[in-house]
Amino acid sequence: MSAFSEYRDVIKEGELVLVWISRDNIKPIKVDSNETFNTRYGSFPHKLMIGKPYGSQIAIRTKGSNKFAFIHVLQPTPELWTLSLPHRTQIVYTPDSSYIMERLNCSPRTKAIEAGTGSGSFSHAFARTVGHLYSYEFHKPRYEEALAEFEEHGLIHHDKNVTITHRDVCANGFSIRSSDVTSHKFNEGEGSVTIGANAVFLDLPAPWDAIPHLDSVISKNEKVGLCCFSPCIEQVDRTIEALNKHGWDDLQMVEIQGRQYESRRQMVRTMDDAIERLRDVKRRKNEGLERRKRMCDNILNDQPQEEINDEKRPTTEKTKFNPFGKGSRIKEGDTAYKWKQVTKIEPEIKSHTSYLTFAFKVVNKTRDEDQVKSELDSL
Amino acid sequence: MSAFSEYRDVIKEGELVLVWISRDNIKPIKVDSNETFNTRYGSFPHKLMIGKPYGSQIAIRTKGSNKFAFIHVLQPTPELWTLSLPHRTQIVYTPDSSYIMERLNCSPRTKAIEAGTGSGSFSHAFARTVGHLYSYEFHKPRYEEALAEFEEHGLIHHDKNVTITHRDVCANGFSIRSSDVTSHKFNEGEGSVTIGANAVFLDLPAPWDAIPHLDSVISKNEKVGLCCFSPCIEQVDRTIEALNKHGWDDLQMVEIQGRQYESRRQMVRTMDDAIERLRDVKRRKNEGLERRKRMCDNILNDQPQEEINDEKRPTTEKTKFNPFGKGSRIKEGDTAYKWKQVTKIEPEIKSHTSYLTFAFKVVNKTRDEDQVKSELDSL
Amino acid sequence: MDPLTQLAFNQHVILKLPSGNWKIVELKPNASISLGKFGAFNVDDIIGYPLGTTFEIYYEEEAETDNRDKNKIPVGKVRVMTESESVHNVTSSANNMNLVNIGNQVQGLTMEQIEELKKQSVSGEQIIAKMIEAHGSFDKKTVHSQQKYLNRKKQKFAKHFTAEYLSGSRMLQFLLEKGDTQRVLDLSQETMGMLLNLANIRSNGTYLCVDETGGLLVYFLLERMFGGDNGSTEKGRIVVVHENEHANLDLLKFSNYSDKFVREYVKTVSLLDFFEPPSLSEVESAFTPLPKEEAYALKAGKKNAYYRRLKWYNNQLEAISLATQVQYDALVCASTLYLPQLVPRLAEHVHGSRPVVCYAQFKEPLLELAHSLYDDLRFLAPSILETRYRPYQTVRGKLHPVMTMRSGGGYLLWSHRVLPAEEPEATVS
Amino acid sequence: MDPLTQLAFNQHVILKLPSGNWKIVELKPNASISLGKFGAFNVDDIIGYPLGTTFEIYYEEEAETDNRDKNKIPVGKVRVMTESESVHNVTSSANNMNLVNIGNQVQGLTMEQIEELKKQSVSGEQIIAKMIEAHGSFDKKTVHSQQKYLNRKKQKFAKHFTAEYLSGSRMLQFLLEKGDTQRVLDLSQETMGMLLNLANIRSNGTYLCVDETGGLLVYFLLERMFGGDNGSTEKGRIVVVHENEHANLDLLKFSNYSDKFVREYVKTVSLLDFFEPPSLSEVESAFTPLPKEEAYALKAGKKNAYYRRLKWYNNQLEAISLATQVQYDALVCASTLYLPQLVPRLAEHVHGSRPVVCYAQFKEPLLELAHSLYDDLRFLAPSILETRYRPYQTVRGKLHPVMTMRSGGGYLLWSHRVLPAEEPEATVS
Repeated sequence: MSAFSEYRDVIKEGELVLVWISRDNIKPIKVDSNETFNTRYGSFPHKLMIGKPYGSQIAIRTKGSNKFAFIHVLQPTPELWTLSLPHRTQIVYTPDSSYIMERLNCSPRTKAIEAGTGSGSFSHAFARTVGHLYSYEFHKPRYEEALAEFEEHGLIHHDKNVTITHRDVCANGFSIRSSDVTSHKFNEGEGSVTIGANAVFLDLPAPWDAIPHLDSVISKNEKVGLCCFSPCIEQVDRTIEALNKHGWDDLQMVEIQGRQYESRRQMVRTMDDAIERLRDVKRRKNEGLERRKRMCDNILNDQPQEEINDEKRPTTEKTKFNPFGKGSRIKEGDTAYKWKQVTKIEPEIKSHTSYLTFAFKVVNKTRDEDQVKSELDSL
Repeated sequence: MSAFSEYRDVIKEGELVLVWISRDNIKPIKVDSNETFNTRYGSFPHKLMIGKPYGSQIAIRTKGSNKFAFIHVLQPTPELWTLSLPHRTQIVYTPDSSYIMERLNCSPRTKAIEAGTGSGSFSHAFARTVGHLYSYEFHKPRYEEALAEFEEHGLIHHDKNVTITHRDVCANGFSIRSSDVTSHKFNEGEGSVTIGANAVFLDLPAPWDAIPHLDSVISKNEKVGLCCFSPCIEQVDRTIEALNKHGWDDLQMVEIQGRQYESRRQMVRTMDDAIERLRDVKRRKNEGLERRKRMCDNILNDQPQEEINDEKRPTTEKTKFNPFGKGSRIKEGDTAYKWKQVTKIEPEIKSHTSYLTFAFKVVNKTRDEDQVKSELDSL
Repeated sequence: MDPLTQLAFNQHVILKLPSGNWKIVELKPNASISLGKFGAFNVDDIIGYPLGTTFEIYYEEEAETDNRDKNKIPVGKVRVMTESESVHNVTSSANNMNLVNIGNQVQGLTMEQIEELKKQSVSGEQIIAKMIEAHGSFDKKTVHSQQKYLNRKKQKFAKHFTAEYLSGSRMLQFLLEKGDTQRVLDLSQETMGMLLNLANIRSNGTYLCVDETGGLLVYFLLERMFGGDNGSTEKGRIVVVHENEHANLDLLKFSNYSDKFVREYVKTVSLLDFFEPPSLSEVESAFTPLPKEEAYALKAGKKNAYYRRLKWYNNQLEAISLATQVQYDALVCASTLYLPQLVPRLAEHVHGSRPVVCYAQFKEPLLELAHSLYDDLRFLAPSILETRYRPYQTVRGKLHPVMTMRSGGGYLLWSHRVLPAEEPEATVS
Repeated sequence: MDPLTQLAFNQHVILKLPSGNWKIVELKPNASISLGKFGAFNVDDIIGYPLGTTFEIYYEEEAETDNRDKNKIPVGKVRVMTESESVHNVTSSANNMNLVNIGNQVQGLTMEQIEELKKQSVSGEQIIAKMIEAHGSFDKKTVHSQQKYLNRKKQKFAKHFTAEYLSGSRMLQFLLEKGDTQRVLDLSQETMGMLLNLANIRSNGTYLCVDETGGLLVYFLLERMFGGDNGSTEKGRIVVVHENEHANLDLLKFSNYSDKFVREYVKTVSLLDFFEPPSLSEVESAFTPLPKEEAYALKAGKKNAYYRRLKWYNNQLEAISLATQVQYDALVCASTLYLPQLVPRLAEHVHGSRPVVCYAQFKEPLLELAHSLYDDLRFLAPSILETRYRPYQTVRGKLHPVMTMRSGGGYLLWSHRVLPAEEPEATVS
């Protein structure tokens, strides 16, 4: 069983673990007692991890500055793996992938097709749940990378529920033959793979070219679900056209919007305090004001100028009542103040990922009349 | 000055007021001391309103049941007017109209074109802010309705900043001539209206047919803003095509999503209380259980059956500790319980209104060199 | 018949009606099912077809006229509908400028004519097509109002239904449509899907669960873990902790899992028994099982009493085990109890590195929870998540998001259980 | 020159740069303005053109080579750009299957060649066109990556700018782009627009305002009320209540309203003076104005002092009037003070039937406010509103919402001030 399919208790040599440094910084490593995991906060020998339960915090004192530093060591899951990927690649994120899986009713009974593999992020989520995943990637270097990763992660040889094939499915369809570049190991005499998919996910720039090829690889005797993942609306339009033409039903296009909130605190600043502060300022200015008034009155009352010059420009003493802090930056949650809990949406949102076009198909809308008859007779 | 343009203090005979019965039930009436405003909660003679300041609550005792009933009497605003409209018509709602007005930088300096008038809801918001509004409606009955309404509301004769014209702008453009069916009163010798709009709003099924007609009615020497309001994405596509073709720049399409939240309370139910309740239930069942156990033990210890039958089926006394109420519906906020403030989005949301396509145009990108020279010389 | 792909006897399936509504039915042999104004059909006629098939109900002329009982919906025959016919090639006006009055007179067909057509055993689709033909100003309507008109008519005359697999999502949709929003805590399909993925639900995990949705959450878990397969031999288990005497998992009665399967895979334990389980010695002092042969040898009355006590004894042992010996593979929680108290205590039983996912209808209780977990070193990076779906009118040339829709769907808090380390002592370097 | 439609001397305008960034400048006669890597130009060259005109900066060859001071951006000439040229007719690959490596070698043009082109006084657009021509695999890129590539190059080589009117929205956008999100309480254009409409802002109202955005809210109000017109004779006024000694309206220094105009139309008063104004007798006992002739007759030093006191006296009278005699036509509030205390007390000064609109960055303080207003009969139906804009990539054939964007925009509470009635006594009917 792989790191992705087995619940593991204690970290062992050679295992794939995810090191959580921060929300935006999660790194996969292979545990090796001779290695050290370096961060800018400090160095963590893998030895400290071995034998600890998954989820353990690993703490060190940094060399030199002797500061406390820590990481958490987690067992990989598809969702954590997705978070650990560099954001430059086109990734199917969890709000989309989880919706698609639910909408296609994924379970151990599912045989899924995915094209293309891309970053492999969705492949991991599929692989966790479905009976078998057939993933296709047309870009050779990406195929090789994904193949290596899936092997490394145990999806192909250990769990044996992922097959990845190098293929331009738009041009050449989905059938897998022994002459193909694929992870499938053919048995003697096995000419091609029986796929019979009941869930299909197409993340392709031109899904309409792939749709006609599906009929030969989908399950004939049950309802098959399909989802096309397209960033532009014009792609959706052409996809709908193709789906209508090739007998797919129940078309629906949806968008998924995922949002994440930060839990924050805002200082409670009462108006009474604000007014009290103004009152305090006024009190402290009063002397100055009184002097200024006297100055004016003196002039108006023809007092000699000399006397006036004696009085210096009034200096205003700043207030000492600072109910909201003294302008300096106060740490959020400082217990000297009162706080209100607030949510703040993440500063940059994923305002669009792609449009999801769903469609369904039952190829053989027939029944075996003899079987029905015999079943009725046996009642 | 009209009910929409003047800040009024006290309600007078003959004035247009909005009666607020509930959030979803706001009715316009013309105050008439001989009339009564009837709701299913009670009847309110207009006389009770006259002389009261706007915003007053008008309270009565209902005849018969002698119950306390009330309404609020408000001065109309474009936003309240929009809320009072029956929802069946296609209305430009405040999240859209306010964004469009801000994006087109509306102010008393604005001369705006609106086609079509539709329910007239946006016209009121425009009229409040802009120097002049030219509104066009192609559907004759709707034109007549809107004209009557604008006259009734004082937009045409009192405030004199709205002109409404019956016109299919797609076919016949925006120019207003003395032969037209329009609210504009032509002076002697005035053949057509000088429009010079610097803000344009097109709420038309085929704005691309109207766009070519705009050049002759928009201001030539300043930047002019345009917004097309279209429900379908295909309309946006054709609109962009037309805007590109007719020299409009800075194209941007946006959607506006407006949401409204209800302020609610959720009961705070601690686990300690839930466990205590279970403990109480268990205690009360205990006697029954003890009996049942004894029953079994008796059998196992070969006690005579008769004795067993003597013991009745144990009756379980229900718990008397009900920290969260006794199943009966508790009024939200009941002070006998603790509550947490929560927000709840309105049950049905306007998930889409229309796409807003903005574009801008400066017709004459030139300057008067002589004027510049003389201005420079005068420095 | 394979009940997971075909319409099989004694299964619950869900029917989609022309109105867009859903109805859950059980396919009893030799019985008929009435869909009210959409007609009635015999179960035997649809058995054996693939789940997802659409059937049209039609009536022979005699059958229609021979309705002695006016109130009883006559049972029609069914035929498989191949492709949903729709009216594509109708001219439409870009606007409705010329359509001043839309009244009954433009409908073209009188009610009598429609009845006549019905009697000629014409399908709903055909009646509608005829109505369009006869509709004086149909082409003067905008596409939008044409569509609305057609939909209205379809709902009135069409007699067809689609028999679908009863997935968790369809159960949810069914409940929402019949107004049970509060019962399922305003959950949405997209939030449920996200919960299942964030909690890393697999067929081999043991999950601690609080379910205030009447069993819907448990049904989603079962479906994801076992795909409706009563014969599954996967080793996953769901342990439901409940605040009342008995867990409320009523919705499972619609599921096609056998009682035996549910008993085996879904364990329930009250909050009290979970946090204050009986001690092993208490239980063992109250009862001692006999060797099997001795138990067999007991006399009838005695034997019954013995097995009743044995069941109690085994239940107690199981409760002790669930409460003290299991390290759970996830905590999934949909509860209205005060979360800052509930969640940390339940999560004490969750294995390190495993997810904690809490659903709440409102964001504010999760905010409170997030702040309290944030101060607790046993929880890693609690985040509040929201996911919303936005469906489109998926008609070429008229693509746009639907104009109005149900709001809601709630919020999720996602965190991972972690094991804090002692702060290492400062070393002298 | 009409400063409201044309580029006029001594006005603040805002420049849009090829990077998409904004820059606020003042158009001083005979001065030059530097846009850094995008070049520099003389103000006199753009004066008189309509606001909204796009100019390209170009350099004669000699000018370019004659740069003695390497650090100073040489001042170029400007020409009006007619239409933004863009690369439409380039073949694009539907995908990037065949594009294995994108490195510098495919760029085709060396840096030397590019410099050469620059010296030939070739425009940025032309350089980019040449680069595309020379780019070995440009047509193998997808449309999306072509666009990204072009945008990157444009930002690097294009030298043009658009001089726009400095509206409230552009000021806001400028502040957000330079990272002043917190300063403006995370406001968005759509929320501000909604606030102005919900508060029913007109040119003839007297508005009570709390502005913690450094004057941005006041600027929006001024723009909506007077459209930037210093010569306006409208009778509207804005009264700003502030929590510090002096109101912070710093951003108004970028506005083109004269000091006189702002003094006349924007009044400021501290919370203390608003809620505890000096009494009229206090003020009058402290100072009595002289008849005009007597004041004129005062000697120089005395006269100054007299007018200083007179100013104080008038200020005090005005403060008294603002605090006691005005019934405001709206309360618009963007404050981080505790709202359940602030708002009801300020709203006491709002006329019946007039709106109360509060902006807050977070929803939770408005929830608290809504609950407290809900229990107060002086407020009608407080509702919490949210409005969000969602911009699209507006390119035909590639329409989709932008992929990432700034979040935020805050929330509004909207209510109306009402006047509760006494409960009428039960009558005997």
